[in-house]
Amino acid sequence: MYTAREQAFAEEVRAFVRSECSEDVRRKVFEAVAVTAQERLAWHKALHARGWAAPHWPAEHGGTGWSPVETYIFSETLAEEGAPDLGSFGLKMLGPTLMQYGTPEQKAYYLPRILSGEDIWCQGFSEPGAGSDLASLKTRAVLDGDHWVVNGQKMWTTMAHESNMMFALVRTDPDAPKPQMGISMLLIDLKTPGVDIRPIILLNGERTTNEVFFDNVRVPAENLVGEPHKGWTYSRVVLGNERLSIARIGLNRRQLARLKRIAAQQGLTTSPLFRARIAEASIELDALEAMATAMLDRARAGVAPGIEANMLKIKGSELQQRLTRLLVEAAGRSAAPFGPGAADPDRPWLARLFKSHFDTRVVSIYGGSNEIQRNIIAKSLGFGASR
Amino acid sequence: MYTAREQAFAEEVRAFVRSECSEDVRRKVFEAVAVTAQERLAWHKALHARGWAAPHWPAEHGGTGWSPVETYIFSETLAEEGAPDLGSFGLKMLGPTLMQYGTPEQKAYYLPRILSGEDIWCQGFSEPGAGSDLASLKTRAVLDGDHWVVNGQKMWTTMAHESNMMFALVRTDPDAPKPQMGISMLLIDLKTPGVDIRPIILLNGERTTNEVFFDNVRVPAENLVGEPHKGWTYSRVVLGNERLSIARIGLNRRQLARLKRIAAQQGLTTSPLFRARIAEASIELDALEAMATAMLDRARAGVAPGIEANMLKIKGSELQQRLTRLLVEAAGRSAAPFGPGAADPDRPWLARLFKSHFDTRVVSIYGGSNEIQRNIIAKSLGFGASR
Amino acid sequence: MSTTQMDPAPAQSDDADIRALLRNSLDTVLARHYSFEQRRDARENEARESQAAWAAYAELGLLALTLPAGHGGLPVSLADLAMVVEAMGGAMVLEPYAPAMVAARLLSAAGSEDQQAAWLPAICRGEVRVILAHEEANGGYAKPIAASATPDPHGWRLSGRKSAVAGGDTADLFIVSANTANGVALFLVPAADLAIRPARSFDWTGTADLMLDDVIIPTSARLTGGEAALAAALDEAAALACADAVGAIRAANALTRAHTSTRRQFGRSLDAFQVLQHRLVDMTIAQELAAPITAAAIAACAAATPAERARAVSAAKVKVGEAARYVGEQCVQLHGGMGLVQEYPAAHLFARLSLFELSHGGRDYHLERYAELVL
Amino acid sequence: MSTTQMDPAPAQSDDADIRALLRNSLDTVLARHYSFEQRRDARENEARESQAAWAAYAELGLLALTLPAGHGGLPVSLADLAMVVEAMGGAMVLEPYAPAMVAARLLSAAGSEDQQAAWLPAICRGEVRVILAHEEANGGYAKPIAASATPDPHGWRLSGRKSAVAGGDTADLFIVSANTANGVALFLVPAADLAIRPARSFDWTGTADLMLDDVIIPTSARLTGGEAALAAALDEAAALACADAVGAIRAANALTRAHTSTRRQFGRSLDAFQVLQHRLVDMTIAQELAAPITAAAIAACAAATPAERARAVSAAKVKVGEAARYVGEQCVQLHGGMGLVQEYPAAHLFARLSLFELSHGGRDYHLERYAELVL
Repeated sequence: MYTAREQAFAEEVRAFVRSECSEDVRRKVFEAVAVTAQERLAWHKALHARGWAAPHWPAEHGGTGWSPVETYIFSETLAEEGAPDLGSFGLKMLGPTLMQYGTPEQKAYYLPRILSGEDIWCQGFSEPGAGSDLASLKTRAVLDGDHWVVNGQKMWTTMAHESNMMFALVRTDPDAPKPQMGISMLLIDLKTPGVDIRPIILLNGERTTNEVFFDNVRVPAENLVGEPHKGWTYSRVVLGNERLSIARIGLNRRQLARLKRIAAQQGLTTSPLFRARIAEASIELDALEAMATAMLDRARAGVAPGIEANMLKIKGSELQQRLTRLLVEAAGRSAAPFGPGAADPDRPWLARLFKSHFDTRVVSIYGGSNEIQRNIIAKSLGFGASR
Repeated sequence: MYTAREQAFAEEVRAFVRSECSEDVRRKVFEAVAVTAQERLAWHKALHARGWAAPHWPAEHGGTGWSPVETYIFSETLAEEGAPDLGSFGLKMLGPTLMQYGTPEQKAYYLPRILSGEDIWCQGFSEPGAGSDLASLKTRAVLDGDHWVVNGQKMWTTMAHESNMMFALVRTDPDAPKPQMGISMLLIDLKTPGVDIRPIILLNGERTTNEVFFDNVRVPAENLVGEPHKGWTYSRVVLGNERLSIARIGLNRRQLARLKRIAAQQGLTTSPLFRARIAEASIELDALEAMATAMLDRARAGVAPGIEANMLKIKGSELQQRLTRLLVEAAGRSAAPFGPGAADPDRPWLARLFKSHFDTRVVSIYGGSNEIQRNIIAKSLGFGASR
Repeated sequence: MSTTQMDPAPAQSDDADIRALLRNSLDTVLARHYSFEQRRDARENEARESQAAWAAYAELGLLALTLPAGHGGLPVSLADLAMVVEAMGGAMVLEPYAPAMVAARLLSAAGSEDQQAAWLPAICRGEVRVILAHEEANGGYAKPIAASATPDPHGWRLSGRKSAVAGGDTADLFIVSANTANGVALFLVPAADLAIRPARSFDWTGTADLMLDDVIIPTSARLTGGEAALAAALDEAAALACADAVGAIRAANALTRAHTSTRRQFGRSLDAFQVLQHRLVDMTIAQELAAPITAAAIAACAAATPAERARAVSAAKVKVGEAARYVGEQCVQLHGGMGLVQEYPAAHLFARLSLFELSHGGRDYHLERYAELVL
Repeated sequence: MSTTQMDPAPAQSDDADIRALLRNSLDTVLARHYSFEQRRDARENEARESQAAWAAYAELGLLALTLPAGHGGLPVSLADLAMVVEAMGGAMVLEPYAPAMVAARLLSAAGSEDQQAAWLPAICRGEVRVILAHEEANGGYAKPIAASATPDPHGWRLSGRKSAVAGGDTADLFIVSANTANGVALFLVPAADLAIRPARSFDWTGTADLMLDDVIIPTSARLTGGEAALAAALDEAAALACADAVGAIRAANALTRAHTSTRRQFGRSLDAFQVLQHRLVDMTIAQELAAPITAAAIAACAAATPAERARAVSAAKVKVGEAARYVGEQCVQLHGGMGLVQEYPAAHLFARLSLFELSHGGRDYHLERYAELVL
């Protein structure tokens, strides 16, 4: 799927990861062990030093000026090689949005800080009553002098506890004719008084997400992105970024390799039924890769990804779930003991399999659930439009 | 699943089929070869002579007075043994409806003729624009003196060409406040002038269904079933009959046996993957049988089948489709040559496999498609009812 | 037609009155000890389970069900026991009730009169908890086992490992399977004599690995019954696990229905969307198929030939496994983020159903065993 | 990452202009000869196919595609040929275009210069139709074949049977695979020398069983190439069949969308129901996955090692097979009764897609071959 030049580039990236990202950290990623915030930051700084922290950004903002295809190769190679994910919120979601809609001051101040890892961002979109249906959000912001005063609650705020900044959707015009018309996007310093971040503990005992409460939080008026009441439009742009990598080919290749390794260790590569299951998953990945390649070909020709990105989101997330389910199936009941201290010293990876299985349940829920994705595709194809 | 007494009864039925239904005809059924109208009638008469033509009818109308469980055992044993199906329209659908809603004259005249096979009925419900949505039917009947004058078109009229009578839904009140309120049920002699039966040929070249056109067809007023404009209610009753046998356990057992036979002939019973597919289908059948048994237990206790019958319809039809697909898969490309004359003399059954595969596509469409079945279950369970 | 005769009813009970009585006491004890919050609290206090609950089970006679009356048991039918297990699955109890009952039944089926007299009364009273330790590493459910028992001047010498034994962390007594020169035999071994690595399973129930490092046990520790009794116990364990899963499936469906009927999106309740309605229908169908085939497996364990029993149990394990997977996954999916948090039952039901799928032999094992029996 | 290099492009063509030209002529000939009604009429006149259509293919040069220019061929890329095959799948052409092209390519790859000179020009002109006869009974796609070739004073003696050979009913010339003492060899045999049992397949295309009852053929009938050339041809045949299926899948989706957007139920168009919308989305996704993996298989046939080619082709066959099954079944389901009748294309598409699944090795064969290559 790559040209010779692209292949050479992939090798350059591969060599960089292998020399600059610690073997320890990469092993953690391969084995689905959580990487610490420090480890992630160290890798961020290594990339930044090389000028590769935000390859998809235009050169004027400190990006590389790479083509979409090179950016794709870069991110998939990183995933294959076990480099930790830097997180999407600052680099992939807010950054490009600010470039498009931010004030000159916002660009000058925030973009370099995103690039360097000085600011770590989280996204304040979801609320207790507004997940897939963002337009029904209730957190309010009222202008008081030169500050917006924010009250309300965000939920499912991934990584808020490791972030210092949040870009949030807030209701600034409660009387707008349509619910999505009265929403603005605010940049909120999480150290402001009145911000209360509370953990949401998942079944596996991990804190990756949070509730964030706002009690008369005062946000400088200049922290409003773009125009007031246009936050809904900006949020669509935010969520529309990162589309070329949406099928997570590199991540899935890594999980498939892990599955083969564990199946071999469990003596399952001679089981005809289990062999067939691995083959099915591997073929699904080949098919997704072929489809992603076709999307890349169109990107090379300047065609931005359309609903095929939504399709890849659906199938890529389903494959992630299939692969991690096969991982626990390969282990069988031996995967039961869980968490730190439970590990069989001979096979320490056993105690982490359920975590992978459990963690991937979320990939068909977040970023617009797979049901919502299908609604979007149906609408885009005009189903039900003829009356 | 049967008591000892029930088991003995099943054996009695089995012995009867083996002695009274010609070996030739039974072999046709086993091999999915079409049975002729004459052969079907001969078997009908044999059952009638034994008093078993309509076991589910009450004794006063010539039935057996059997319990629902005995009736179930009877019909499933017949299916297992390869007795041809007598058709449901007269015996299972119209008969019980007339008993409940027919005039004394209708009962006295029609029921014995259904029982003896003298009248063969078809059902005139569907129309070109009204399949699952029967309420939108357009065929009209206008009272003119002591006759209803019928105009319009029925479609998908199964076996109309081998029938002499039709029970039809017709619109008798075009001004009714709701579309389903202006419908009546009429008994129509298909030899009446103005009736035109035209074949619908399916892909496999068979004529099992028809279009029926009505051009000023005069039907005696006394042929209206029950009260005028209540046809909608009666049609629900008609379609609600035959619910205990809806999972087609006996038929599926027969197809499973056929699959095992063919898999063995094709050398596939040593293929681990194909063995697993057969096991999955067989387990599905065991599960359906266990569920049907639970329904029988409730029937023994006097509880009529509820939405579990709709569930069995869905899963039973899906299993029929799965089994016939496995049949063609077992044959592989050897199943390609099709129709009379195409048969490999060494393996004549090959040329009939696709017919089974194709024929079963309809079982998830007719009698309320599986989509409609799920709507019915959802409504019955109250989904979406809380506002 | 299955040849399994569920009728006439087993001699002991299957009696509607006993069942209703049992069901009532069970509901009372689960209501008292197994609210979702109590379960969490027990867990957070680093107790892996509620001691009070086990005592309450004993008091109600639940630990004596199906065991011989002469040794303190209550001879009800296996179907009655399955009903209790199903209810416990729905409440997601943490104690190893079903595993302990399987082991006690194995002791009553394969133990000598002396062995039964020595242990069963205390088991029924809840004073001794017995657990069967059979499965070994590499997911080897019923594969040839590696643990061995060799004659020793003092009796038998056991070596090998048992892996992820459900309830092994709190057992007082184990029945351990091991190879001898004359095939597989079963041995009673007090927990105190063994090296045990206790752990929590991902569904919060307890588990343990057992290290049999040349453990010496007396001759009298060997059970009379061997391979056949073990096979019956393994099938019973799988069938009762199906009952537990059916309880969890019902609970997951009820939870999901409640959520989708109250949670609103785009101005409508979630369960007003046709796609989700059909999903909920399919979840219900999965449940309605899982329950009767589990009942058939339980009936076969009570009354059928070993081959019929194996067929019925494998069919149930495969079919209930499908239902567990589908309902567990969709329960999480339809809850959205709420389906993943520790403070809400959905993720716990998903975890319990996931562990069910992995235990007592996976889908492939049972498909292959079933195929062997019908082809 | 797949290691398949689709780039740089194959030397001959892959040229957008040629492709557009081809596509245009193709659309013209299919529009002229392959309306659904014309297809039916051809069939009803007891001709299994349209003679006029084959002549038109020849006239347009379609029968010369990818063949050597020196023998009357048009050296375009395999991807160009696949594009033609896909269009023919969408129009459900009855003639064995892809099988004839596979056999002609095999002749050009494995035939001596004399053999090529003797046959290829007539093949390109549409005067001789050549077909590869390989598969035997019991669905034995690539199993060890039973047909044998033994030396005879006059050349070779062929015995055995070939089963359900696509296009075998109208072939003039066969390439027959048979075992010799030194492995599988390929032989050119005129149809006139063989006993042939022609038949119609259930999708209305032609097929035949060949009875090789001690057929004597001259030494010169043996092709130079053997097993490796045959393996390449079988993979090409499977990959081109995938292209045909992709065409039929596109047609089935278009037909179903048109139907569901016009047909009304309960006062709304069918495609306004959310459940059917999601079904249509999944049908579209199946198509969008099937097309690129087919392209990858075609590319691998053109340029990869035998192992890479086998992997890519098996992956495509499995994945396109899934799509064919799902789209074919749902096309019928969403049409209701209309999906089954002879007078409407839906059932024909279902039949064509069903036959695709059964041909060139079923799902299990390709899953096993793929597993062998990646595990």
